[in-house]
Amino acid sequence: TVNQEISRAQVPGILDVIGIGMLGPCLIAHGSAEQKGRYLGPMLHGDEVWCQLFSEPGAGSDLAAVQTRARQSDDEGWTLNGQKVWTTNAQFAAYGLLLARTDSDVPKHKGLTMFIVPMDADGVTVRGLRQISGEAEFNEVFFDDVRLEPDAVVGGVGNGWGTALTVLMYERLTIGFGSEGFGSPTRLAETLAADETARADADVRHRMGELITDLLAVRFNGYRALTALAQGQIPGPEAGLAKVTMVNAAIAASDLGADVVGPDALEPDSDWSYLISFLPGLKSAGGTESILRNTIGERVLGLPPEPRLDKGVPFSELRAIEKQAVAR
Amino acid sequence: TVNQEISRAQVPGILDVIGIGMLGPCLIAHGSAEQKGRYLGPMLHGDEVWCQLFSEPGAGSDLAAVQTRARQSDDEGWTLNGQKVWTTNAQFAAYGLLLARTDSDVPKHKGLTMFIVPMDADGVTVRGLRQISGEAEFNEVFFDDVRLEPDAVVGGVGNGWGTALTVLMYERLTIGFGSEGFGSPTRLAETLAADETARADADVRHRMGELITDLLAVRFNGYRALTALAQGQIPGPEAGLAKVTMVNAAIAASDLGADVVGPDALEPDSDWSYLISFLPGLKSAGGTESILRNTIGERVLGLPPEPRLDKGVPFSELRAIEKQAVAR
Amino acid sequence: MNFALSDEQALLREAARGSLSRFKTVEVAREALEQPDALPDLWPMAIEAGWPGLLIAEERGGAGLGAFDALLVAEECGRVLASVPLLGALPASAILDAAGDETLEAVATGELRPAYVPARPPGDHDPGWTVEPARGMTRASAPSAAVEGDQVTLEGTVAFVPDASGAALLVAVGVEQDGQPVAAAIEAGADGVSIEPVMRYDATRSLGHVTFSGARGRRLDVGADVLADAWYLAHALIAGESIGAVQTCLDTSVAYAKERFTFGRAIGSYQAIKHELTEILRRLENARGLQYYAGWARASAPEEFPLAASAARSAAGGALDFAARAMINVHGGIGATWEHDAPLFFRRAQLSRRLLGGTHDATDRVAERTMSGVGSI
Amino acid sequence: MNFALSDEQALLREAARGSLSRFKTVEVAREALEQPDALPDLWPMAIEAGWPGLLIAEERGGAGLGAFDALLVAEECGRVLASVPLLGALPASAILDAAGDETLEAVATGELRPAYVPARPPGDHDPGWTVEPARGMTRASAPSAAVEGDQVTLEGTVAFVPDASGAALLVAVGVEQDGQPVAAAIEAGADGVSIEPVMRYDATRSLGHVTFSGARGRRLDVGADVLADAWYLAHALIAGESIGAVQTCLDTSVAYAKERFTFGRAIGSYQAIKHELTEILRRLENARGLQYYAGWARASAPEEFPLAASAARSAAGGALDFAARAMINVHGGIGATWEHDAPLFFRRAQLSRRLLGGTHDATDRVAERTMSGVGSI
Repeated sequence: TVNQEISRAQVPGILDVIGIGMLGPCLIAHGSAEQKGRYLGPMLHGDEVWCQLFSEPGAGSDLAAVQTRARQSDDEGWTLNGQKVWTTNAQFAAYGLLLARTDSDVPKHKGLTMFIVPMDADGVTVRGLRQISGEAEFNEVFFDDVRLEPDAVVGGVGNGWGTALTVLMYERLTIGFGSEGFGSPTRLAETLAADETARADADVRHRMGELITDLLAVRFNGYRALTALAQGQIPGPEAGLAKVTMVNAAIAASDLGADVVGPDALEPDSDWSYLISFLPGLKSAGGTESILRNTIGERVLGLPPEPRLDKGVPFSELRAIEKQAVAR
Repeated sequence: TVNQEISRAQVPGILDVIGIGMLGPCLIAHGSAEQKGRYLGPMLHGDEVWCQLFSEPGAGSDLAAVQTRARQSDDEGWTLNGQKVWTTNAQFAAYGLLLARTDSDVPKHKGLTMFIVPMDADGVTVRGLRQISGEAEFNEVFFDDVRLEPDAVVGGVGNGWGTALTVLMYERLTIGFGSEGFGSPTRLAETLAADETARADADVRHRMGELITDLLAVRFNGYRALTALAQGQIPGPEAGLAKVTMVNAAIAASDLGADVVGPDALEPDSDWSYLISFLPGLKSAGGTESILRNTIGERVLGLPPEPRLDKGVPFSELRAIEKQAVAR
Repeated sequence: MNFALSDEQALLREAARGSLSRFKTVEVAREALEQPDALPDLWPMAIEAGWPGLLIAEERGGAGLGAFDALLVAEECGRVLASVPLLGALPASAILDAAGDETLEAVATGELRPAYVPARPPGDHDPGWTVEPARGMTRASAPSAAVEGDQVTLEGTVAFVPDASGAALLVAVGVEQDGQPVAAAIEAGADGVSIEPVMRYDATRSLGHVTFSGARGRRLDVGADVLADAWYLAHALIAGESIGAVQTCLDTSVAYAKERFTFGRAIGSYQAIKHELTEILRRLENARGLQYYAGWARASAPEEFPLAASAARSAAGGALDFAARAMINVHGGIGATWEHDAPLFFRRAQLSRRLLGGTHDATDRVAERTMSGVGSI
Repeated sequence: MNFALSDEQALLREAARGSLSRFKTVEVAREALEQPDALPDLWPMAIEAGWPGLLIAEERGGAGLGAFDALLVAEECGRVLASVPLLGALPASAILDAAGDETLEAVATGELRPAYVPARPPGDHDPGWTVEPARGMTRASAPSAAVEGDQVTLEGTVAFVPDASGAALLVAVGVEQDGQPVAAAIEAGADGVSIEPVMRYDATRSLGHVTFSGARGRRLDVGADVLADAWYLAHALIAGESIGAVQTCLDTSVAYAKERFTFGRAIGSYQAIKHELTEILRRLENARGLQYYAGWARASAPEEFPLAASAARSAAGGALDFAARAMINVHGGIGATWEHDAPLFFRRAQLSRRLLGGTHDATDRVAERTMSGVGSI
């Protein structure tokens, strides 16, 4: 498979996941015929890597609060200024899909537009962002008067929020069903097989049984989702629950593996150390668990939303209101 | 001790807890000299049992939403109409401390007054409310044109909310520290001592160790609270956390005990069956865990409150707003 | 792998829901706590719906359907706490079908109601076949079996056998001196058979302590794999039932959370309630995914069925425990009263988690299977 | 029982906080992950504060304070992740004090830094004295001891010994052929002693694999009770440290939750965040209550100290696990970056839960003590 080839080539295995799993489907749904013709082929063939430029220091869970600005120039092109964070693969990417604010005088969800940004454009700077492990698994990306052509817009000016939601849906599907605990079950089975005391310990066995059950559930719900996709259904927000299950089961697996091995599991070159450092950050990728549960509670179960204090307020006034609240 | 004597006399062991542990301290703090002189002695001696008349079908967690009405008569006495629920010991009680609405035209926390109600007054009807076990551990109490003297008011007209808060603080202290898992640790130790397989099972031991740790913490935090009381400090809302710990540890104990014994633990006359049926209801007594955590988060940690949609709205208009929301 | 309901399966489910809706099963679950004879006999309805022969081959008078179809029926029964003796009958029918037993047609029509007297196969830390003890965690030995030609004589007790009371035929597992399991079909009324009916907390669950004292029956010519399959089938059925019960807990709680107001807001708008309800949904969906796995594995990858059924029971059992308590919590004080439905689902959860080895044993088997390299994790 | 800080204890705590505030301990905890020599030597500060002699009797040059006072100091160190070798020194000093050892004055002044080489006393499913293995769950035997008069010769390895590197004197526990434990004071530089320094994930925690190959030391004349006490004292100290760390996790997270806005509201106004933070508080308060219990029990009811110290470590360990993860969650993505403090507390939590038998072993001992009727539950 492509995945296996990529991992054999020592290129990060998630390369194609973001492009093919999340951004490609969005281009298929919202892109123009020209955009599909130009970008999808090289993306699928792995010739051009893509990255997702959504999150910002001030806009994580509350993604619609992005502050990166794109201003329309006289020639109908755009000028981009701002900063993105938590960008995987920015250092390898040929293109990025970027959510920017194009109108600050309307409520925050309405003034957004999605753009395709060539990562080699003048004014684009990528800086590694070190995570718990010390490795830079993510990047910060800075935009300083970056020029974009008029055809860089995806899905229409002011429609950025709807376009972003498509990506988010596929992101949840991808993180939930695409990764199955990062190989932790196999590692755990090996670790336990090597330790007679652990294997006979009812508490170890119970923890193992619980987390394997969860990971099996994620796998078979993935098949259900694929069956639904094959029948032409679009993945709903409930796919996000698979992400919650998968990440928490992988955390349980790494905790258990390290409990069995002892402090040596925390050595940098141990099977477990990387997972233990990596998973806490992943919990926030694609929206916090709390935001996911809100979305699912409201859109799947039909529960009423939280009262919103930012509804209908022009984006330009929001920051002032918040500052006032902190000062009180 | 008094508790032991009471339980020997086959009277419910919680008798003195509600009166002496919760309502007495409130009378001491807010009652008139006459009220203290008249009521505290017989309460302490166990001659007169008291009950707490706060919760209503439409006012549980949101206690300030009580609808029981007390209207002032020409003679400055009061006429009481309404219904209370979840009342322990109402069938034995000589007096009840009752929270009623005396003004509907002000926001809901402001129009409340606390009263002493003789339970043998005309128009008071007590009806047992069966719980999960089938036993009527609580009662519903109905008030139909019940006449109260002017001196029935405790703490002043319109000050009922503040008076009620005093009771709630002591209630949390009492449920948290007063009960230590309802004897579950002793029962559990006996159950495990009788089962070699369970005693050697690492998972059983781990569950046991966790819940015993919690119950020990409740006990020693109780001593800390007593030390603080002895130094003249009033118990804060954080005492409610002891209730959360205690109830959940007792649930864990009964689940574990029954897992070890098997289905026979669910027989009506088993050691475990009563606890298993009783605890789910107790989780709601004294405010749900969720409301407790809100209160503690706001008052102890200083976190900002939830947005309130009922703030400053006259009580008489609130129900109409809610009905409209459901209809939408 | 097609992991969606076929049109026929959707119809089967609708039909089951329709049949069950003719009875006030939830109300009766409450009444029967005080008056056990308040339970209606739902077997005639099961016969009408064709459930007794669900797993029996068509050429022997059955419907020839698969485990997944049976789980859908179990789910509908669980949804309304209906007391239909399928947990006893279906695993028994699977063993009889594998043996090509003479009673199959009568079993398929429902004329003869069988009950499975379960024995736990090896597959965790225990090397032998064991049964539920009357009390405590120490497992009891399976009844001892003496075989003479076509006859088997059994000696021993199995506690908490589902649907044993009132069954006409017991399909029991005994162990020969060499430790090999053997299956026997024994008339419930035969000499040396005693069935003590017991009720524990959930009146909709008919249980019995079955004692064989030199009881004689027909030997059923099946291997250990068939007897293990019956055990895991029973686990999968408990999972199916539980999934249905969780769905009701969720639906009822969601409806209440939309209607009930505190502090001027519907309680379902608060994160604490909203997240508790999405947690029920998360667990429910996980259990459903594993229900598909169990159904698919029994039909297409039988070597994975023990793992799949154990995982399904583990997930569904945990989901029901959580959902029943959450249903009480969301409803506040009223959810813990006798007249409310929540305690009935709580009773179901409390008993189910402790039947047939319990949810805990199922979780342990998932670990054992994974550690010993069975299953494709 | 007076379960509040005395004025002296409040002063001790303030003084400790003041001393530690002169060092950028948290920043250094990060730097030392890449440059282990970035850690300052805090022993001189500890000497200045009088901590080495905290548990040594006044007549032998110590401060003659109790375990609770030591736990307060540990708590302050944990609050700022300070790398002060008390976990090695204090239990060692308690054994030396009980033995009335000749080195006590030098130990009390801090001139001679001792390290405790721990052995786990019986008291759970193991009947003998055991030590940490280098890897895996199977416990290793304690070093074997041969006693000749006042001399003890030790043979064996103890893995992951706190604060062994750089210590001048090792206070080790060995086991004689008859299974009886014996304590020995061995110069760290003596023949047959090797200490391999190891760092695992948390650079502030100095660890060493200690190997004795016919190493000779002075026999310390103390009973098994004193050696068991040292083990539980180490557990209580880990609890104290953890409580301090949890307090920082809580304070930092609460401050952030008040300042950070999403959807127009401070994130601390959302129930999900608010309840997660109150859960840290609940666990913290529980651990604190048990810290009082441990301090009181060691002074006034030593037969309860094993239960109290085990419970304190169990609660505090669980609290730190929870709090470190919650701190990352509350801070969103930024909480999982190298430059943030949250990962340093997470590293502390990950290592602490696996040291000296681990949090898990402490929880198991609570169960064992309760089941065998020790302690007054």
